[in-house]
Amino acid sequence: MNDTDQMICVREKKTIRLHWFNALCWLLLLASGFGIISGDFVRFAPTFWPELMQGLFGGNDNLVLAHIIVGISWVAVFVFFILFNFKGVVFPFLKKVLVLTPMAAFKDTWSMVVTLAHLFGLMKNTPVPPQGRYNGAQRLLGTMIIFCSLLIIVSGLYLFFGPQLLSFSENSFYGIIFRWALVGHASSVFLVIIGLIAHIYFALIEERESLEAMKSGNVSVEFIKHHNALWYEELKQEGKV
Amino acid sequence: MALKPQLNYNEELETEYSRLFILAFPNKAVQPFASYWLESDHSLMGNSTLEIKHKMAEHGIEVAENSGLLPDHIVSELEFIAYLASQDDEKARQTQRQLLEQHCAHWMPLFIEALNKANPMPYYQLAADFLKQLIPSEMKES
Amino acid sequence: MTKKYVMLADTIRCIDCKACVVACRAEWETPMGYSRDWVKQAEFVKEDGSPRVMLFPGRCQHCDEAPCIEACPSGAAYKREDGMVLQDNEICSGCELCVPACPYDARWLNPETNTISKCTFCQPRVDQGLQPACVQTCVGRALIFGDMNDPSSEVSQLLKEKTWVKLTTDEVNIGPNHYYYTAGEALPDEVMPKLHDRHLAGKVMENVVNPVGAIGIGAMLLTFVGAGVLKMIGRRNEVSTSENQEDK
Amino acid sequence: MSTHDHFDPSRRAFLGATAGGTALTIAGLPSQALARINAPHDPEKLKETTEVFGFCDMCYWRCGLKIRSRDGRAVKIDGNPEHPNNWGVVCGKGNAGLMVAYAPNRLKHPMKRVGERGEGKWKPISWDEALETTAKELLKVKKKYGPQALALIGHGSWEKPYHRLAHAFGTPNTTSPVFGLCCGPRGLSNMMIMGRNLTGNETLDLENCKYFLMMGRNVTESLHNGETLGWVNGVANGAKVVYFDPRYSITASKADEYYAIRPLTDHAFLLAMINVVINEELYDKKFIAEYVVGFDELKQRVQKYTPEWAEPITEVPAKDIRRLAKEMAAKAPSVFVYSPRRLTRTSNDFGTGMSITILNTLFGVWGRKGGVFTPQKYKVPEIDLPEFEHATAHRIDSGGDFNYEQPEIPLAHIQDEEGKYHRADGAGVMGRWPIANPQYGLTNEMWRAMAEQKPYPIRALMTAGGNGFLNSTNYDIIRKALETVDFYVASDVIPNEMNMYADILLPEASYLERYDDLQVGGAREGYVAVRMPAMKPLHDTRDAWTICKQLADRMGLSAYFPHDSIKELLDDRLKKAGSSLAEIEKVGILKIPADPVKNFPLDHGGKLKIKTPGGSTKAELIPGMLKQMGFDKALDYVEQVRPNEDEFHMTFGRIGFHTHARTQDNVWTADLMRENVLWIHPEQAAKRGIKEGDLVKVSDRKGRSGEIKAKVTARIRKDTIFMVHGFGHWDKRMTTANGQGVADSNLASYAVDPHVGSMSMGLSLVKVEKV
Repeated sequence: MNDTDQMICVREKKTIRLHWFNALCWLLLLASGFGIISGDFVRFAPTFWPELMQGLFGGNDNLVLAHIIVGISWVAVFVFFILFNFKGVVFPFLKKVLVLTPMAAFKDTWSMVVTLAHLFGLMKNTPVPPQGRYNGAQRLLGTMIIFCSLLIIVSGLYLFFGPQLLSFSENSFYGIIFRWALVGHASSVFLVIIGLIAHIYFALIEERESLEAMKSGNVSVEFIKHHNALWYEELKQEGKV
Repeated sequence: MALKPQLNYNEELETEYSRLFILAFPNKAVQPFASYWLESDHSLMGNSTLEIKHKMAEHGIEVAENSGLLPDHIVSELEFIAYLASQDDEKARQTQRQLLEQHCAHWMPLFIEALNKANPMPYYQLAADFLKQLIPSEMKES
Repeated sequence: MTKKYVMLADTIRCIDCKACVVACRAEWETPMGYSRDWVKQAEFVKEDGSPRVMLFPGRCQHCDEAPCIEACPSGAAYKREDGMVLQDNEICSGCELCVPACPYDARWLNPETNTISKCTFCQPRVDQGLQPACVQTCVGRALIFGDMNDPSSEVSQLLKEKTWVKLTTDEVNIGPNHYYYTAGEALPDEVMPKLHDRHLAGKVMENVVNPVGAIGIGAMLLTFVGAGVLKMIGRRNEVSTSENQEDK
Repeated sequence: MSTHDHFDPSRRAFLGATAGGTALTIAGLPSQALARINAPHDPEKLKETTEVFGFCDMCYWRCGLKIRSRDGRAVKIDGNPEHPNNWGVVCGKGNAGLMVAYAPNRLKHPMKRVGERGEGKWKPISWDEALETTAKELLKVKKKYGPQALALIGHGSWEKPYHRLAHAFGTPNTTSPVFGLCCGPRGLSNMMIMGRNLTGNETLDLENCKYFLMMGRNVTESLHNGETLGWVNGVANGAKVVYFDPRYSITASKADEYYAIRPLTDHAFLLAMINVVINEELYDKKFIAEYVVGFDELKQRVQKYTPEWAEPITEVPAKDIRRLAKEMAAKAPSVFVYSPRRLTRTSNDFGTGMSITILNTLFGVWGRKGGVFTPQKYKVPEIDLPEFEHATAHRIDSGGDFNYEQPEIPLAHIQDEEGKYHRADGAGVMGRWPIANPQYGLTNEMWRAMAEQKPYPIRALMTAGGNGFLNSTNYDIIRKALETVDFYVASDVIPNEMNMYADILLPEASYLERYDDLQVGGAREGYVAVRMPAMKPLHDTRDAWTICKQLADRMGLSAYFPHDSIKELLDDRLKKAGSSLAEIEKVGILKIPADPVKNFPLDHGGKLKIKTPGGSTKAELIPGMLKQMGFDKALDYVEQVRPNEDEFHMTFGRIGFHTHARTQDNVWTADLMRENVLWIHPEQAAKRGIKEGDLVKVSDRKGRSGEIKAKVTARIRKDTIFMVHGFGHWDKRMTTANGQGVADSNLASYAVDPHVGSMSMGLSLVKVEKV
């Protein structure tokens, strides 16, 4: 068939730029963030890292400042993007990616399990159910990242601005929130990292084409047909392919 | 019927002044110093006093040495605010705003409350009410 | 040679006059209700029924393995090369994770700065060549401060001359640098360190979030490294199969 | 590392159990090793300060100070390492001196009373009006009743100009509580026997002493820095400490031997000691032969006071008394019987004091290393003044302080031939209290004279510091006195119960805000020290000298205050001593170095110079002057009161971080101890159902009482209760101290020592019940 070689544009340039901006921010935030946490009881990174980062920035106060500047820029860019592209990009994206009902979650988890199993040559006889624009794993990951990011933003803002704007000595609750914000901040970051590992693996190893798609915005129709059968149907109905 | 001889009004006022602000007898002191309300040990001439002193110095004024007043005495502070209000430059306005929002607002309400509790004579009651009005209204204006 | 600052407290010379406490308050303008140092009076009845009083001037013990430093997320609590456990006010956010970690209760949240306050061995004074305020004012000269690594220092001499003890137990022995002399008398329970504790959030961070995060990340890496390896093997097989086919 | 395992076992166990394999660490997981982040930090910097010299005013020891200021504000009080009163150390209350200056409650403006006296209604007035009124009122009294109708009561280092003003005014009635309420009997004992006085800054060679026999000298809590440090050094140098006190004080905790002696019976114990020392020939024979008279007579007199006699009285075992005497003799002359600072306790304090002096003399401790040293004096002449009008008022103030020398015993009548009056309190007056020191007078008797207007009218009162109520014990007398006088002017830094009664209140600058007259002292070194202001006065206050000078000017007495300013006065005095104000301001203190030959003449082949008030050049074990007056009976033991089954001896004393009744309203010292508590033995507490912290009622036989919290402790005898002195303020202006604890002075006895006229505060017996 002729249309197997057809490339279609699935992403606008601004979305692609946002993705890579996001990736860069994450890289910077993870690098600085793991450099900030110092005490052995709470630290995750090996000692050389905070030492390197804090040394590089001339003290943790500067590193924290850098972290929050990147963090706020990250949030700000997203906020602007959402404001200006809500209808065009964000809302459709959210609609496709958010997993909000238990049934959807079950279905997505099932397809993710099957996909993962196939990686190891298991469950070969069980086909992956047909997927939409985003497959089950992507949808789960996306949903998780969205919620974790919200938690990271809120807790991060509190961790930085809480001590500056509130008098912790006046109300012990402020400190309690701070300590749990720290827990929330760290655990959501870990969750995201865990997801990111899979995300990066699939992009780099399993599905190089999707990486290309994140560079150019174009995907071959064949790829869609193979991986995202439901989406293919959709596109067909819309007459895009 | 003879009129009851009245105490000299000034003397009465002075006595009341000293009862309220100097001796605070037999009530608890209505200390007219910012430092008293802002320092944890209620000491006078605390860091808050120095802040006011420095603020005044920035505007080229200081409390007259023979006045017996500290820079953060309510009278000194109100005079300072009045002085700032009379100046027509941005810096004075800014200082005034800062003073009211970050300083006066932290202690004058406590002072007024204590003054009200001490059952002052009408004159000082009036002053307390006026002060109460002044603080928020000044803040709104600036 | 690096310095190692230590504090000696000769309890025989201490008279509980609180000079150290007030001097510290004046020097560092500590708010009322808080103090960086203290004198504990241990009052008890001996076996023969006679009363006994022992006096223990105290402050941060500037431990070698200070749990406060380990509990501090931002690195505001740190130990200087010369042994002083210090608090960087620029960094400290006042989260109090370090407060219950200290077995000697030496840390508290300063309501004026909203950062953690503690004894610094008067680091700013010592850096200028002065004695700590408490040592300078000590009426019985019960407090002696100095560099243990300098063999000619008063503390080195005294450490050699007498038998000094530290406030440690089997459970809590974290290398305090505060020595006490009691002329051989046993240390009363009142002055011994508590088994340190941490805020629940700190415990969750240490014992749940970090390990689970580590396991999760590790497991993911393992999974996908494994998957990658499998895929490579699969490719190689494919390649060799096709080669075989070509050969044929 | 092993220690780390100890203190956090959970950490490893958890990881070990959950990790399940070492593979996980490949992700760069935190290693087990405690590795600390080595990151850059900006250490705190010490803020810049300027320094001036001064001497302390928080108690009457007056340590040398260096006061740091920043931004026109004193921020830290340090000790002056050169000052022999403290060698650079400063106690808790000394450090808290800042809060005297910054106290919100201090007196800030001159005030005039407008309500009833003592009612507390005032109006602020100008200094001019305050001084004008004071001068006018004093002159009115002088005109109507004569100059002797003014009484001056001082207490504090600023009192000197007031005494001068009073003397210039022409009254002999100036008094300080230090004699009649505190050290009188002990100073007098040494004076009568040795012609020397050991109060003031004690001339004891504490560092080198080998044996302290301490008769309730609670040197760690009634502390004076230099003295306490000297004693601690002595103890650290290996001196033996034997401590007697009904209460196990902190000093007791430092002692090798502690005896909970029965209250009021020190004299009996000391007499038994003398008995043993004499009978077993433990005394310094050479010293006795060369420097002492009256030995044989004393020997006769003490024969009846055997240790076996003393045992049931004192509850100190006779065998211990013998042993202690022998031990002490073995270490003599580097020993001494350490007298309590305040010796106004029993009905025969004078006898107690003399026993102490006698024992010290028998051990030959005078002028010996480890004993009592001979001080040196820096000669700073007084300014030239006209003669004081009144004969007995001639005060020998050769130093910046008072001199304790005994002037000649004056005449027997109230009015002498020249028509001038003797002291109204009877100090130094034949037929009344002839041996009481008229330099200081008997403050307790002065109050009585004012209250009763006897022997002649006292119509005006001036007080400089002090607190008649809390330092004395008969509130009725004091209240009556304050209500009786025509005019009362008070000057002080802080408000208190006494100055509440004033007609004119003169607020003084605190000691951190002013110059004062020089401190001239005698220690091993002779010295003169200066007090400089560390900041400008915060309030509308003036220093004592300026107040007195301005009053003198208004009363035509300018000749007694010839300088224009206190600085001129200081410069004048220092120039006479070969220095200048500018010079002393640089160093704070000028000293004559310690000289062992002068301090310890008997160790260096020198001689001891003795001149007793009785004119003897040898120590009089039984002073001739006392015999003439029949006062030598004070040497004999007088039976003391004993409590009934349900009663206690009422005792009180000091704590290291409060001074008398002056520091309870100081925010920093109050933070260390806000209220006093009643010490009671656990057995007695159990009998009354009293638990730690319970509110109890203490009441004496006169019906005076107070409510106070209980401290149940084995640190006190079963027949005794104790409370810290100076609490229980009721002046509402003292917002911190008001209503905290109980005033011990309102429970202490107001009996009077029959020989000296000083108070016998310890005779009070009280009952305790749970409220």
